Amino acid sequence: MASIELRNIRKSFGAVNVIKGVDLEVRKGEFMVFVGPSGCGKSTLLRLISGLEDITSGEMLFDGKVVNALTPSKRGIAMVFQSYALYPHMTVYENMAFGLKLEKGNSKEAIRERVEKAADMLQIRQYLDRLPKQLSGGQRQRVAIGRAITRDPKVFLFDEPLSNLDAALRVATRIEIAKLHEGMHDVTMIYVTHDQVEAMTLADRICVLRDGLVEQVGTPMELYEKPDSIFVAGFIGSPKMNFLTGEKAEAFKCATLGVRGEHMLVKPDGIWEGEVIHTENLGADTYVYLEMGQEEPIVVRLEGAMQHPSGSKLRVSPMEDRVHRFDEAGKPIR
Amino acid sequence: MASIELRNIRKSFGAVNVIKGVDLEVRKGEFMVFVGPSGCGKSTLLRLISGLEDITSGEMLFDGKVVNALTPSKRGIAMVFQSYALYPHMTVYENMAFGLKLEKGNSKEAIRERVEKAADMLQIRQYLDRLPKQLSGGQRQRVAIGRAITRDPKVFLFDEPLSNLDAALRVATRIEIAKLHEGMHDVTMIYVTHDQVEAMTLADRICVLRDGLVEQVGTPMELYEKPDSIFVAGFIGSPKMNFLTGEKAEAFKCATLGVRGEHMLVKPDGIWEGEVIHTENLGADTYVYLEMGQEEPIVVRLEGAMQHPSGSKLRVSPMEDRVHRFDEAGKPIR
Amino acid sequence: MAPVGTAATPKIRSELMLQRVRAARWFLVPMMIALAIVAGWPLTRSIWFSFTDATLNDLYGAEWVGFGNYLRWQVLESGTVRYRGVLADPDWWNAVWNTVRFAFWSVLWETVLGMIVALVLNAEFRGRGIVRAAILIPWAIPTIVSARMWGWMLNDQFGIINDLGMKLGLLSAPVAWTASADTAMTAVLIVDIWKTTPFMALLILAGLQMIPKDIYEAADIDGVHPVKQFFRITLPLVRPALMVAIIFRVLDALRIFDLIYVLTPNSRSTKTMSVLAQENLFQFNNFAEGSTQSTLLFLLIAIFTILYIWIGKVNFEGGDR
Amino acid sequence: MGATFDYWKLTKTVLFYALVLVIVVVSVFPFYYAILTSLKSGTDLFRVTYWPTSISFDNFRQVFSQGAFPRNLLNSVFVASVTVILALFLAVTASFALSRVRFRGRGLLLMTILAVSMFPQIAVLAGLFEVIRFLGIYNTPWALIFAYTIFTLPFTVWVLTTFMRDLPVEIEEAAIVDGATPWVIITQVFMPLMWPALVTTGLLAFIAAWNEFLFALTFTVSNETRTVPVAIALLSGGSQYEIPWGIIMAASVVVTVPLVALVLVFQRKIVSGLTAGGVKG
Amino acid sequence: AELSIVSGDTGSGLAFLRSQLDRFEADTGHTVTVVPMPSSTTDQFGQYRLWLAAGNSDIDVYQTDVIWAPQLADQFLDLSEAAADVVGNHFPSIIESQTVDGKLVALPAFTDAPALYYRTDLLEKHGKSVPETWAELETTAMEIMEAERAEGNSEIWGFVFQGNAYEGLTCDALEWVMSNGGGQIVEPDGTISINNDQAAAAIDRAAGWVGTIAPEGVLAYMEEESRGVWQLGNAVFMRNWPYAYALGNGDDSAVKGKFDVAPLPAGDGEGARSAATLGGWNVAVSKYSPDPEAAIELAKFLASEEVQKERAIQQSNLPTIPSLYEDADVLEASPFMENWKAIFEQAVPRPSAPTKTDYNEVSSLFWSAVHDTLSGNGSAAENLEILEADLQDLKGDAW
Ligand SMILES: Nc1ncnc2c1ncn2[C@@H]1O[C@H](COP(=O)(O)OP(=O)(O)OP(=O)(O)O)[C@@H](O)[C@H]1O
Ligand SMILES: Nc1ncnc2c1ncn2[C@@H]1O[C@H](COP(=O)(O)OP(=O)(O)OP(=O)(O)O)[C@@H](O)[C@H]1O
Ligand SMILES: [Mg+2]
Ligand SMILES: [Mg+2]
Repeated sequence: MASIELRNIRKSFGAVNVIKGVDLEVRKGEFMVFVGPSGCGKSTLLRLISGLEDITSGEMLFDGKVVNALTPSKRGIAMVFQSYALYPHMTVYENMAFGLKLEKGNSKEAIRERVEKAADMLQIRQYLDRLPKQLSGGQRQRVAIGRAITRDPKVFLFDEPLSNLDAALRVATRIEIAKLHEGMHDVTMIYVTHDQVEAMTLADRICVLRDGLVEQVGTPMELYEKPDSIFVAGFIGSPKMNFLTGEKAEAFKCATLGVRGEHMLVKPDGIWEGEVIHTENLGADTYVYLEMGQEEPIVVRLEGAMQHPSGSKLRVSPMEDRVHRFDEAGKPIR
Repeated sequence: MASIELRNIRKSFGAVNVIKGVDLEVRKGEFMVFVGPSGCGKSTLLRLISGLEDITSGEMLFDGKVVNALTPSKRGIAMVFQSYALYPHMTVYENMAFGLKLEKGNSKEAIRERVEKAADMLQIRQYLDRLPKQLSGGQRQRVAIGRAITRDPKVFLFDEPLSNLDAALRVATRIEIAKLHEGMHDVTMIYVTHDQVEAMTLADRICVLRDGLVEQVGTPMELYEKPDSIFVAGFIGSPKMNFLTGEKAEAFKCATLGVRGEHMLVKPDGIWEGEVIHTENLGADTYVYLEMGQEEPIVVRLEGAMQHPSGSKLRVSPMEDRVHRFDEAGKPIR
Repeated sequence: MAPVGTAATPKIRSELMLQRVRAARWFLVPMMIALAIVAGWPLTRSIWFSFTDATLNDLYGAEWVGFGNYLRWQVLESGTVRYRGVLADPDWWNAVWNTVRFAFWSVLWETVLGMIVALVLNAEFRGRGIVRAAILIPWAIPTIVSARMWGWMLNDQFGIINDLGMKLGLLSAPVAWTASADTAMTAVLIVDIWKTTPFMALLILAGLQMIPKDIYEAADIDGVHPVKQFFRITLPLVRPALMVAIIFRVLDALRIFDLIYVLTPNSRSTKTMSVLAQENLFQFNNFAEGSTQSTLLFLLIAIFTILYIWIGKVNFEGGDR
Repeated sequence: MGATFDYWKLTKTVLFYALVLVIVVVSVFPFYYAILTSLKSGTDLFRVTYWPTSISFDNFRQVFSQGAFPRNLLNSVFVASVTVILALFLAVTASFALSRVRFRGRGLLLMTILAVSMFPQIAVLAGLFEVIRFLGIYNTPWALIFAYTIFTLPFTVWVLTTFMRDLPVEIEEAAIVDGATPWVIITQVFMPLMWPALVTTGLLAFIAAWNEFLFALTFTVSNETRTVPVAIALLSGGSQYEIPWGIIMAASVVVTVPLVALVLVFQRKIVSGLTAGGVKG
Repeated sequence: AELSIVSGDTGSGLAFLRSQLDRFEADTGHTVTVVPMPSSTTDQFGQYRLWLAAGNSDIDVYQTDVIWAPQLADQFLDLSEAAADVVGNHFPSIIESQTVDGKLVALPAFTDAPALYYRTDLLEKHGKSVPETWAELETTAMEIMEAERAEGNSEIWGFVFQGNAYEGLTCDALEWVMSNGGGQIVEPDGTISINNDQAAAAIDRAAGWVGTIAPEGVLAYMEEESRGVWQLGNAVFMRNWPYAYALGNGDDSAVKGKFDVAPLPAGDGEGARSAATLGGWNVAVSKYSPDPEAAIELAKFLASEEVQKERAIQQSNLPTIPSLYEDADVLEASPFMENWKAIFEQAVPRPSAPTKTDYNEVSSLFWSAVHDTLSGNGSAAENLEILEADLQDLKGDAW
């Protein structure tokens, strides 16, 4: 129901400038994911959008109206806090039902139904009567999510909502959130995550933040395939993109050459040779770290569980059409 | 310096049995990772090992000596808490130096040196004078890690220490922890994580917990390749292993057939046909979800960014040598 | 008094637990010793005196009289039974009623006003420090002074309260606040509430300050109206602090002495149990009776406290690991 | 910044400050009146005025010339400070035991401590008098310090116990893992987090000790050991029935000012959010 | 020896005491410390009782109110022998009031008796004479008050006295009763005499004053409140102690030079006469004094004629030695003492001697009964009847 526009938003805590002028438009019904290094200002930006934190300068618009001064409750948002912020004196049920009870016109049964539905979805049905302090970390996090989704807001703000969940649950919850979003076309979602998979799969668009500024906004594929800067290239994708400089880059007529681990082919006639210094075996894939005279070792992703003993040499080539070339300033050459 | 042995350890909170008889040996200098669904008791087990929580019954041995009654400080452990548990009134520096100051015989300079070294490693040097409340979630988590590693314990206990870090930092910190472990052959590490990559790459052995019991202990590859149960098979690996029942399983002479997404091949002459219901594009890989008349859709991992429009049909085959066959009881048939 | 270290659960206690229990014992012992010396002997003695015929002229020659000071009876020749003793004394029951009435109203008002003041002080505004100091002034003025000061201010002829009331049109004629039986209690209540609201406010304020801030943020997001936030979040979370503040206020109010002693020492409508007891102990030659009254007051307060803790579900547990 | 001028917000601000004003006026007015009175003398005392008409510091001069008022002030400072320090020391440690260590009979113990506060003060006077004479501290400041624990200790123990119960367990556990003993936990971890409670109970207990009259009167018999409230009661007019209002008010003003200063200094510690950022949950 | 004396005396009184003690020290070689006490007599009394009960040996000599000595008789030394030589010099009634069961428990230091203060200017203005009976006072007060109010002096009242429920009311009411021929509550032989018609009539009359010639608030007045009203010029008559005399003539007093004193009015029944309650202070020696000889010496010194004379001159305290009222030095310094001689001749002691340790309770019962009547809770007759029964209970077989 709400489109959100940020115009040159700044935020400082005392002398510390945290958000340094962000312009951003989140479209109505869009699923926007914020990513960026720890401490870059994601949570702060989310809190500014929620209205919990005062904006130092700039304008925040919801549906075209300035909301700088609007209280959080008037903005029609639901939020999952990075620190959970559960009500310590309420049971899980009460925590989740609290917002609903206060809205007028919700019958007791309707509330119970909604809470239980959310609890089922998050697999915390059996903990409804417990207090937060009697829960495990992941359970607390689920309560925090549950509290947000039982309500019916125009905007959802999620701050790393799945960070403490196990892989299976994380996938399940991720899918539930995606469904939630699909089911409610009007609802705008803003989602902070460090998980590449979450970002790539959930986002309509991803906003990469760096040090209080927007680095690039785009669909996941755009960011993956056409990063606007070395920073974005390095940040999106796991394992991190390999960057090569010096001779090897010059051969491709650029200052820095970026090649993702998955775009490296091990070939006997590979153009680069490296020494295996470390192998990581993930079951489905193996990451091989090659020493190639670069600042950091070069990662090559191989399918399946491979054994390349440390110290052995390997020749690799980048897929020519998947390399990323960057100039001195870190901007892509296309 | 310490081998840790758990003998039929149980723990209950009031009437709630949380740990239901765990036998486990962690070898001296080993890197043991605990994984398991949220709420299965990982943190509790860690706390039992740390001595913070009293053991309800069973025996805990460090280096062959019963330590049931020993205080945490006498066990020589350092711990990173899932909820950080920073001292709110102390600066980052003080938080990290507190334990050192309490130990006798540490000179001021020595403390500063150690703290600064850890801070550099965790990239929090510039926050040393801040209070925890002035930090971002990820920064807090790093302080918590820093606090543990500045000390010089025999046993490290990490409870999801990287969950709030961004991918790059996570890899970096993971590598630091691995280095730490390599550098100190005597130090035993127990590490709780939900991250498959962390578990697979860091662990000497992984212990899969389920509902207060040990489900399987083994090296990452053992678990990946020879899971002892459907549960472990489903839990290790991302995306989750596909399980097929009914006819399709019977064809392989088992009650349940497990095939990982990466072990499915799309072939025109694939033995199974499914309808694409969803595609997830992660850049390096694409997950295609196929409807095949099973309880859950079947995931197939394809390399690179592929487009398979929803609704189109796809034929796939499992790699015959990579299938997992389970009997009615969920035990593997080998 | 209560065994500390000996309380062990059947299972073996870890050294951590033992260390804590040992520490607990060392921490409790000095306090218990201090309390036992300072309070043990005087209390036992007072209670003992209540069972004797002690007078202040002859404390050490007191003889045991059993429950006589509480209640004794005498069968007259006519056959009617005459009850004597504190429990049969209408003055005592009048004092009980005065005390209870006083305690109820004063604590009620102090709680409400204290809460309001605490909420105001909890807000961030310029000059908050000065206001906090100002608030505490009523509590800081010695009771003997403030009671007399108020006596002066409430005077019908040259009291400023009457003057103000008349000037503002609230009173039509000067009221002799402390003199008239109808207003004496009100006067005492006004002074007490004025004097002790800061106590309440400060304790509640401390409670408010300990509440984590982030759950208010969650409540803001949940769209909880500030009033609802107060009742559903603030109140439950300051409850422990509030409960303790109320307990101590009620205890003090039930033992109220100096204020009434100075303001309306001999008015029947304000005479409280403590005042009555003081009279008997030191002014009249009824030391035993005064001790009896003190003991009864103690019992009454104890019963009240137990009820309060039970009904208010004051929690002794929690917080421990 | 704000595009529209928010009238509601303004009204709220105005109302809020009006409330603050009311609270301050009600609290301070009698004190103001006391100051007013302290500047008057003679028959003027019986006249109602709202502003100082004539200012004379005679009464203040008198306060310091009669008896040993400065000495009494020092006594009060000493007695109240030591009482509070002692009470806080005993209470902080005891409340750690009572709030954080599980042992049987804890509830009973708390009740016993409370029971001490249930006895009317006048009733313990005689017994306390005997104890104090027995200990040989009669007519010394220690008699008062000792006697005051009877009301400061239960209060501080209960309040601090309540507050300590609410501190996050995780932080204590972190300290345990760091090798902190209970003593270190109390002094270096808990106390800084309990400033609001400590300062509040400290202030309240300080003022209670500062203002105590009955014990002070009974347990001291010389001007050199007496405290301020007794000294005020000793201030007298020219003859038996005459109450020296002006001087009493002047003395009250004199003894209240240090307390106000004390509050001003310490109230800074009554800040919120001390535990913020420590744990999540 | 090292002696210590407690005194609840006021500022200048203490200074005076000190100066006398200095003399005493010089004369005898003893040293004396003064322990000042708050001026509230109830506080003092409670304190002294506690100290004495606990056998406190820190205090040797006590300054006591007239009504205390009998109550504390057990713990004071008998001074009759030691003071046999000087006893005859004092007013016999005062010596009597300090004698319990033949034991002289305290020596009188000075005495006190109230008077009727009246406004000479107003009486003159309205052509009235000083009232000699309560009835006259009533009408005079009423007339002047109404006339003055009509002239716009809306604050004026006819008569102020001490109506609060406290010892002062016992004094006031004893005067009403006694002056009306109603006895002295408990007679010297111990009989309870209060329940009689004359006493009831006297108290009823006083009840009639409240709200008419006296403000309602008088029910809460003690000495200072009455003096406040008086000194602002807002009362025609006042019953008060001598201390108000000097203060009323202070520079800032509205009634300076406009008032005088007279004996309190008499009643109108049989045996009616002016009566003034006997106040005053005495010195007693603690039984627990480590050095009783020296302590007695001090007590005698403080009660001696020369100290009393100095006291009368410097402190305007009324001596207990009749001859001093004729002393020229005294009269020169405090000419008003002339007036008080007449008043003092009418003085009646409160029944502290016969009721002994129960005096305070007797007094409390009495003032409560009177206060009830004044506040309109029952008539005097009803209240006195109950009072009699209560006193009888208290008395038991004997006081
Ligand atoms: N104080 C308590 N009282 C009752 N149950 C508790 C208490 N503490 C924990 N539990 C329960 O014990 C179980 C195990 O908790 P634990 O914290 O060990 O889980 P975990 O494996 O660490 O989970 P997560 O991955 O979510 O952190 C959970 O189901 C939790 O609800
Ligand atoms: N109260 C404060 N005072 C000063 N600096 C602050 C304060 N709160 C946050 N910061 C700083 O602002 C920056 C942004 O914080 P924020 O919480 O938005 O980061 P984030 O992007 O959410 O990081 P993370 O991924 O670690 O949660 C951080 O560097 C943090 O240290
Ligand atoms: Mg964050
Ligand atoms: Mg956990």
